[in-house]
Amino acid sequence: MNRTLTKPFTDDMVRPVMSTTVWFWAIVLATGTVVASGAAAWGYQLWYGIGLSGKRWPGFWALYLTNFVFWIGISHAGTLISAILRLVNAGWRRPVTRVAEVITVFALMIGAMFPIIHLGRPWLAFWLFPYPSAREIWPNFRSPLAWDFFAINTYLTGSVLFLLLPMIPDFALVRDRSTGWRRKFYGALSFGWRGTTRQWNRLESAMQIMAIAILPVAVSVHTIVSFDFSMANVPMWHSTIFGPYFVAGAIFSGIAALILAMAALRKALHLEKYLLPLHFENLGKLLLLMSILWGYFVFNERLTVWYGNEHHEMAVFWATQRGQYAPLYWTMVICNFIIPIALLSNPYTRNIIGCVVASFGVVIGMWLERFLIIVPSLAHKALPYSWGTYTPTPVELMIMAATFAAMILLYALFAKFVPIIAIWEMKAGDFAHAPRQGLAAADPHRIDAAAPASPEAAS
Amino acid sequence: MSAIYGLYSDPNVAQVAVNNLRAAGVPDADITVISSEPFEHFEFGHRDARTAMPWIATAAGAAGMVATYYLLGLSQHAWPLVTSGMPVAPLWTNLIIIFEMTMLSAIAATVITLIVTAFIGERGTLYDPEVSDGYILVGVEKTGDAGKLESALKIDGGRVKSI
Amino acid sequence: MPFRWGMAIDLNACTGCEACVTACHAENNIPTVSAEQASRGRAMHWIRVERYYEGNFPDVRVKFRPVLCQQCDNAPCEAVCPTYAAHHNEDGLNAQVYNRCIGTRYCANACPYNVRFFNFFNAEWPKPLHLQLNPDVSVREVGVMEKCTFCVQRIKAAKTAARAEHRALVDGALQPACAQACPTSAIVFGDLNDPDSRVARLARSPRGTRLLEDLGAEPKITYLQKQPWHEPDAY
Amino acid sequence: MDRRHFIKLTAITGTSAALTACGNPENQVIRFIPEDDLVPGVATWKPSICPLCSAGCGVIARVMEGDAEVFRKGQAGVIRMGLAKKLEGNPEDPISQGKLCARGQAAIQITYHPDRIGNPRKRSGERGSGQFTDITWDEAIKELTGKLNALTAGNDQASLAFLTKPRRGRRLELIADLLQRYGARPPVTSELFSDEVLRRANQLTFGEHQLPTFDLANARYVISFGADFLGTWHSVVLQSVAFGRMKQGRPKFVHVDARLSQTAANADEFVACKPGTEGLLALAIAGEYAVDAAAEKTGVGRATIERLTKEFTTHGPAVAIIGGAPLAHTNGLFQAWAVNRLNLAAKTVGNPGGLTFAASAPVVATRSLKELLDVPPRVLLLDDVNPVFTSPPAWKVAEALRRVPFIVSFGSFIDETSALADLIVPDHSFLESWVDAAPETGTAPRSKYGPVMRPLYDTRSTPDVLLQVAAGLAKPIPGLPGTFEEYVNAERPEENRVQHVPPGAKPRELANTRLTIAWTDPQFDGDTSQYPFHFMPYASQMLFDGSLAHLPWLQETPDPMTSAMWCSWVEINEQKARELAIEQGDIIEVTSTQGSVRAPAFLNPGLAPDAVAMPVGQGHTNFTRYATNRGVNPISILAPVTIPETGTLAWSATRVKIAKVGDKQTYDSLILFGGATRERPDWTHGRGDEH
Repeated sequence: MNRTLTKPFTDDMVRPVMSTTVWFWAIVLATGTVVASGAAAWGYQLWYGIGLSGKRWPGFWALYLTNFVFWIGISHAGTLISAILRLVNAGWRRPVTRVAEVITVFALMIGAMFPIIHLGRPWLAFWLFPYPSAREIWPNFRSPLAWDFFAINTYLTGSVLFLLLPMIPDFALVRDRSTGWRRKFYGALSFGWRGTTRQWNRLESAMQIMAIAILPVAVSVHTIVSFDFSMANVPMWHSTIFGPYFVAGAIFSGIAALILAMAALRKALHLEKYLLPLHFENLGKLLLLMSILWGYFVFNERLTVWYGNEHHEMAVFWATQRGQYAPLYWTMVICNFIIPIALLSNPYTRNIIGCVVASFGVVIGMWLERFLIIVPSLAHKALPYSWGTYTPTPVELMIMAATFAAMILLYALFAKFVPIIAIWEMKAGDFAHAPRQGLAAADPHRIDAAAPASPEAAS
Repeated sequence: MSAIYGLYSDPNVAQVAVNNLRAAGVPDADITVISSEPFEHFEFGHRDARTAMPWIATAAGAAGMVATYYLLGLSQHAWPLVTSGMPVAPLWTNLIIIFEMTMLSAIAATVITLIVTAFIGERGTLYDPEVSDGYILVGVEKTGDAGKLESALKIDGGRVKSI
Repeated sequence: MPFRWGMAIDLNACTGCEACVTACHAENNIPTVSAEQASRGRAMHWIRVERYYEGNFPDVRVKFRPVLCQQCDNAPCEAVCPTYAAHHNEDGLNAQVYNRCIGTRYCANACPYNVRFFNFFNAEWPKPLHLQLNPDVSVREVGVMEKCTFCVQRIKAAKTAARAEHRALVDGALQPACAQACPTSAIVFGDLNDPDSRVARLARSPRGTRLLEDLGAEPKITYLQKQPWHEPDAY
Repeated sequence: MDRRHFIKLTAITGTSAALTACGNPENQVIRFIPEDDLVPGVATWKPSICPLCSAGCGVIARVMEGDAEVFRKGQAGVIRMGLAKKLEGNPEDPISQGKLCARGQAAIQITYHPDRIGNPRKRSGERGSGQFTDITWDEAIKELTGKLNALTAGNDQASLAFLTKPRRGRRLELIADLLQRYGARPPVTSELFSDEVLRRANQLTFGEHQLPTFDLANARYVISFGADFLGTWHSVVLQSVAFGRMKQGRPKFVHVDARLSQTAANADEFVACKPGTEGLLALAIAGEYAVDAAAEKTGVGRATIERLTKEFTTHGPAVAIIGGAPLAHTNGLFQAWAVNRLNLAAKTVGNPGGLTFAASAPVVATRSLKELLDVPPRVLLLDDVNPVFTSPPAWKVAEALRRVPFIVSFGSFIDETSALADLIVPDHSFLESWVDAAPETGTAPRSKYGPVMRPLYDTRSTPDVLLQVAAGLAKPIPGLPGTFEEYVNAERPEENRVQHVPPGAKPRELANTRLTIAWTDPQFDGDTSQYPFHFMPYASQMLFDGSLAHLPWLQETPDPMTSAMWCSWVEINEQKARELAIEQGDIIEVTSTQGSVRAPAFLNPGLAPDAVAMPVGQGHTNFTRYATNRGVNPISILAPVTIPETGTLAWSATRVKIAKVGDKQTYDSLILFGGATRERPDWTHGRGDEH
C-alpha cells in the first residue's frame, strides 16, 4: 500500500513560522503604533485621574465596561465553541479550533484589563485578589466583582491550558524541522514530546475532560458578567433573563469574531486549501441560529418591560426606543438581526463574503448592545432629577482602539510563532482535504472499519 | 545497540509490525509506537488507553469544592462585616465561587495528571525526526534477540533502523 | 443599646433654599470641581434638593425633595463593593472607608438614589482656601467614592464627649450640618432606637413615607409628605 | 487641612529653622510665635455677624488651630493660630436663631478667597487696566490724607464722597459722623434690589420709614405679591424660620407673581398676575377696588379674586407681603401702598400673625447714587460696592467714575468698580474685624462682636483707617475715638453683645387714612409689538445681586429652580419655547432697547408665556478667578426707568425680544446639576430627556 506522507501538509503549516513577510512587519508596526498610543492614553489617565474619561454622575460605568463585556463576549468564540465541537466530535472543527481558542485567550486578556483601566485607583487593583489585603480583611465575596475575578481566572486558566496542551505536538513538529535558536526554542516548548501512544492517549483524555469542564465555566463566566448588572437594582438591569441573554450574545459575537479571524488568516497565510467555504457556511448557519436566538431574547426583554409598564423601566425603554439612544438602538437591531438574517438565511449569500459582512455587522451590533445595556440604564435611574447622559472622550476612544489593535497584533504574533491550524488534529481527523491518499474506510486494520464513512469525510 | 525500530508510512503496516512484535514474544509494555498524530482508529493506538484521569479530576473537583466552602466561610467570619443586611457567609453568593473553584481544581488536577503521566512519567528516549514527516515508528528499546525483532519489524512498506 | 441614626424630612417645611447643600460642603470638605468639570457632570453634592415641576403655567406646582444618602438598612451599595469600602457599621450607618475604596464605582450603580459621588480628579483648594478645611474630615483622593456620612465626625465627637462626661446623648443636641443649617428645621436627626426621640416619633407619622420604598432597601430617612391646603370646613 | 499641605508646611518650618541658624535673614519663612491659646483638635466657637446682606444674621464661627501663611509687617511667615472653619447660625441671635442660609454658609470663603487683596496697592497703569503696585500702609494713608488736605485747602470738602452699601449699624454711623465733621455730604448708598419704595410707602401709611417684620409663625393666611421672602428678599433666615413654624399648622400661602420663584414654589396656590398690576389685586381683595376692573387689568379671574377675598377674610390671621419685582415698576409706590391697605383690611397690623415694625434705630441720612453721578466728586471712597456692575448702562456709571480724579477702594477684591480705583486700602474680612449690626427687623438687636480670628494679610479695618486719616489731617477733627472697637463699645459695655430691642409701639395707620395713591399703568421701556416679552431679572438665589459671584461654593450650588451652576440662563415658558422651536440649552439672544445678551435657554414651566426671566449675578468682566467672564449680566440690557418717588431703578420695567442664535450641540453652556424637570416625564412626545 502506497500512502503519501503528511509531509507537504506539515510543511504548509510550518512555513509561516519559519519565514517572515513584509506584511507581517507592516501589521506589527501599524497595530503596534495604535497599541502604544493607547498605552500612552492610559498613562495619561493614570497620571491625571479617571476624570479624563467621559464618565460622570450618575453614569459611572460606560465605555470601559462596555468593552469589558464586549471582549469577554468575544472570548466565547473559542474555547466554548471548540469544546462543544470537540465533544460532539464534529470533524469540520479541526482547522477551526485553534483559530478560535486563540481568540478566547487574547480576548479574555484584553477584556480582563478593562475593569482595571476602569478603576478609580488602578494601582490598588490587587485588592480584588483573594488575600487578606488591608488590615486582614479579605475581599467581599458577596460582590459580583469578586465573582468576576474567580470566573475570569478559572476561564482564563482553563482556556490557556486548553490552547497550550494541543500545541505541544505541533511544537515538536516545528522543532524537528528547524535548526538553531528555533530548534532550542520549540524544543523547550514541546517539553520533550515524542508522540508515543501513551502520550497521545493522555493528551486526548485530558482534552476531553477539559472540554467537559470548560463548558459550564464558559457559561458561568458570561452569566457572572451579566450578574454585574442584574444584581444591581437598576432599571432594565435587574432581570432574570440577563444570564442566558448574555451567554447567547457572547456566543453570537464570538462566532462573528471567529469568522472574521478565519477570513483574515485565510487571506494572509494562504490557507485557502484548509479553511474552506464549508467552514464558513457551517459557522454561518451557527451565526444565523444565534442571531435568531438573540432576537428572541431581545423581544422577550423588551416585551416584558413594555407590558409591565413600570415607570422607572419605561424611562430606559423609551430612551433607547425613541429617545436619545434610539439611533444606536436601531443600528444595533439592523446589525444584529436584519443583516445576518438577510444574508445567512439565503444559501446564495451564505458564502465567505456574506458571512464576513454579517459577522462585521454582528461585532458592531453586539458592541452597541453592551453600550446600550450599560449607559441608558445608568442615565435613567429611579429619580429623574438625577438623570444624566454620557459622551466618550478621546482618551477612552484611544484606549478602546488600542485594544482592537492589540487583538490584531497579538493574533499576528501568535500566527507567526505557532502553527495556526492544529496540524496533528488535522491529520488525525481523516479530514477529506488533509493531503493523504486512501480513504480510511479502506484500511483493513481500522477498528471502526465496518462503520460507514463520516459525512464530512465524504464531502 | 540499544534499540531497534521500524518506520512505516501506513498505519495498517504499523499495526502489522506491532502484531509481529507481540508474536515474537515482546511484552506490550516494551513496544514503543511513536507517531505525529493519534491513531485512535487503530488497535495499536489504544494500548495504554486506560487512565484514572477522569476520576482524579472528579476527586480534585470535589476536594476543591469542600475546601473552598470552608475557606470562604473562614475568611468571611475572620472579620464579620455586614453588608446589605446579608448573612456573613451567604451560601447563595458563595456557591458561585465554590463552583468556579471546583472547576479550576478539576482542570488543574487534569493538567497535573497529564504532566505527571505523559511527560515526567515518560522514560523512553527512542525517537526519529522522520516521525514528523508522518512516519509511524514501531520499536523496542530493550533489545533481547535483535535478529528476531528485526525480522518482526522488517515487513513490506517499512524500514528498520537500529541505534 | 446601640444607636440607629435616622432622619425625618418634613416636605411641608422644606423650601428648597439649598442652605443644607452649602452647609454640607463647608462641613465635609467637599470640593468644588470648577465650571468645566461641573458641565461634565462631576459636581458633588452629598445632599441635593430635587425639584420637580407639575403642571403648566399658570396651574403650576413644584415639589422639593432633599435627597441624601438614605443610610439604608439593606443598603444595595454595600454588598457589591469588593473591598468592603462600603459596609454597615454598628450604628446602622453605611460607612464608606475612603482608604479601602479602589474606585469600581459599583456602589454608585447599585444605589437607587444616586447619592454617591466620585472623585474624578484630585481636589484643589487654591491657597488659602485650604485653611477652611475641616480637620475632622479626611480629604478624599482621586478615584474614591464618597457620600453623605450623616456627619459621622459629629456623631463620633458627641459620643466621645458623652462617654467622657458619663452622660447620655440628649436628643436633638447632635445634628448633622444640613439639619443645623436648615432655616425651616425641615430636617430632624436623631436615634431611631429611642422611641421618644423626635425622629422616631416623626418616623411613625401617618404622613411618613420612604423614598423608593418598594425597592426594599429599608432607608432610614422618613419623608413627611407635603399636604395640600384645603378649606378647613371641607371636612 | 489636607495632609499633603501640612507636610509641606512642616518642611518649610524645618528649612527656615535651619536658615535662621545659618544667619541668613533674607528669603526665609519665619514661624511666628503662636498668638492664640488653642488646644489642637478642639474647636471653640466665636460669634460674629454675616455681612452678605442687610439681614444681619448672627453667626458663630468654629475656630480650630491651624498653620496659616500670613503677612506681618511686610513679612511672610507661618503662624499657628485660630482659624475659622465653619459658620453656623448663632442660636442666641434673634435673627438667625441658630440657622443660616446658603449664602451665609459661604461667607467664610471671603476670608480665605485666593484672590483677596492682601495689602495696600496703588494704581500703576492706565485707569481700569488693573495694574497696581504694592505700597505700605504708611504710604497709603499719607496719600489719602494728602488728598483730603488738598480738598480742605481748596475749601472743597463737599467734593469728598463715600459710596457704600445701605447697612444699618455703628460702622455706617461712624462714617456718616466723620463725613459730616469733615464737611462732606452724607454717604451715598447703592443697591440694585433696593426696597426704598416700600419704606416710602410704609412712611406714608404707618409713619415708619422701614421694612416691615412679619409674624409668619402665627399667621394662618399669607398672600405674597412677588416677595421672594424665602430666597433673597429682606431677612431670609428670620422669615424662613418663621415659615417653618407656620408650616407646623395648616396655613395657606398664596403667591402672586408672573414667575414661579423659589418662594412661589412653596405656595399652596400660585396666582398668575400681569406684572405691575399686583397692587390692584391687593386692593380688590381688600374690597377697595372693583373686582371686575381688577380682573380685567390683572388677568386674574373674577372667581379667583372673590375666592381669595373670602379666604383672606375668613382664615386669619392673614398678612400680605410685597417685595421684589412688583415694586420695581414705575407705579411701585402704588403697589406697596395697596398691599398696606390690604394689611390694614386684615386688621393684623401690630397683632399676632401680622406685620410690625422694629423699634426705630437711628437712621443715617444717605444719598442716592443718582446724586453722585450728577455731581461727580473729586475724591471718591468706595466701600465694597460695585455700582458699575449693578447699574443699567444708560446711567454711565463707569464713565462718571472715570471723571473722578481720585478713587480709593476699601474692598477686599478687584471688581468692575474697584478696578477703576487709584488706591486700594483693603479692609479686614468680617471674621478679622469688629462687626456690629442693627437690622431693621422684629426684635431688632444691636449686636457687636470682636474678631473671630487674626488677620491673614496686611489689611486694616476700614473704620480704623478712616479714623487714622482723620487724626492725621492738617485740620484734625477733634473728639474722635481711637479705634472702631472703642466706638462700638462706647455705646454699651463690651459684655452686652446682643441687645434685644422690644418691638416699637404698635403701628397704627396714620391720621391721614384718606391718603390715596392713584393707580397709574406701569410704564415699560420698549414697544409691545417690537419687544413682545416682559423682562424679569431676579436676584439669584446664590449669587444675589452679583456681589457673591466670587465664592466658588455659591457658584457650584445648584439654583433651586433650575439646578444650574456656574452659568447664566434665560428662562422661557416651556410651551412657548416649543412653539418657538427652542430647546433646553439653545442659545438665546435677548434684546432690549439698551442692547442684547446671549445665554442658554432653560424651559421653565412656571413662567408666564409672555415673559422672559434671567438671574442677576453672572456676567462679571473683572471679579476674581471664579466669576470673571462667566455668563452675562442682565442688568446690562435694563432700561434706565426709575420709580419717580424714590429715584431707584425700576428693574422690572424693560421689555425684550428673543431670538435663537445657536443650538445646544454647538454651545454646551447650560450647566445643570439635575436631569429631568418633571418626575413623570412625558415620553409620548419622544421627550423627557432634558439634556
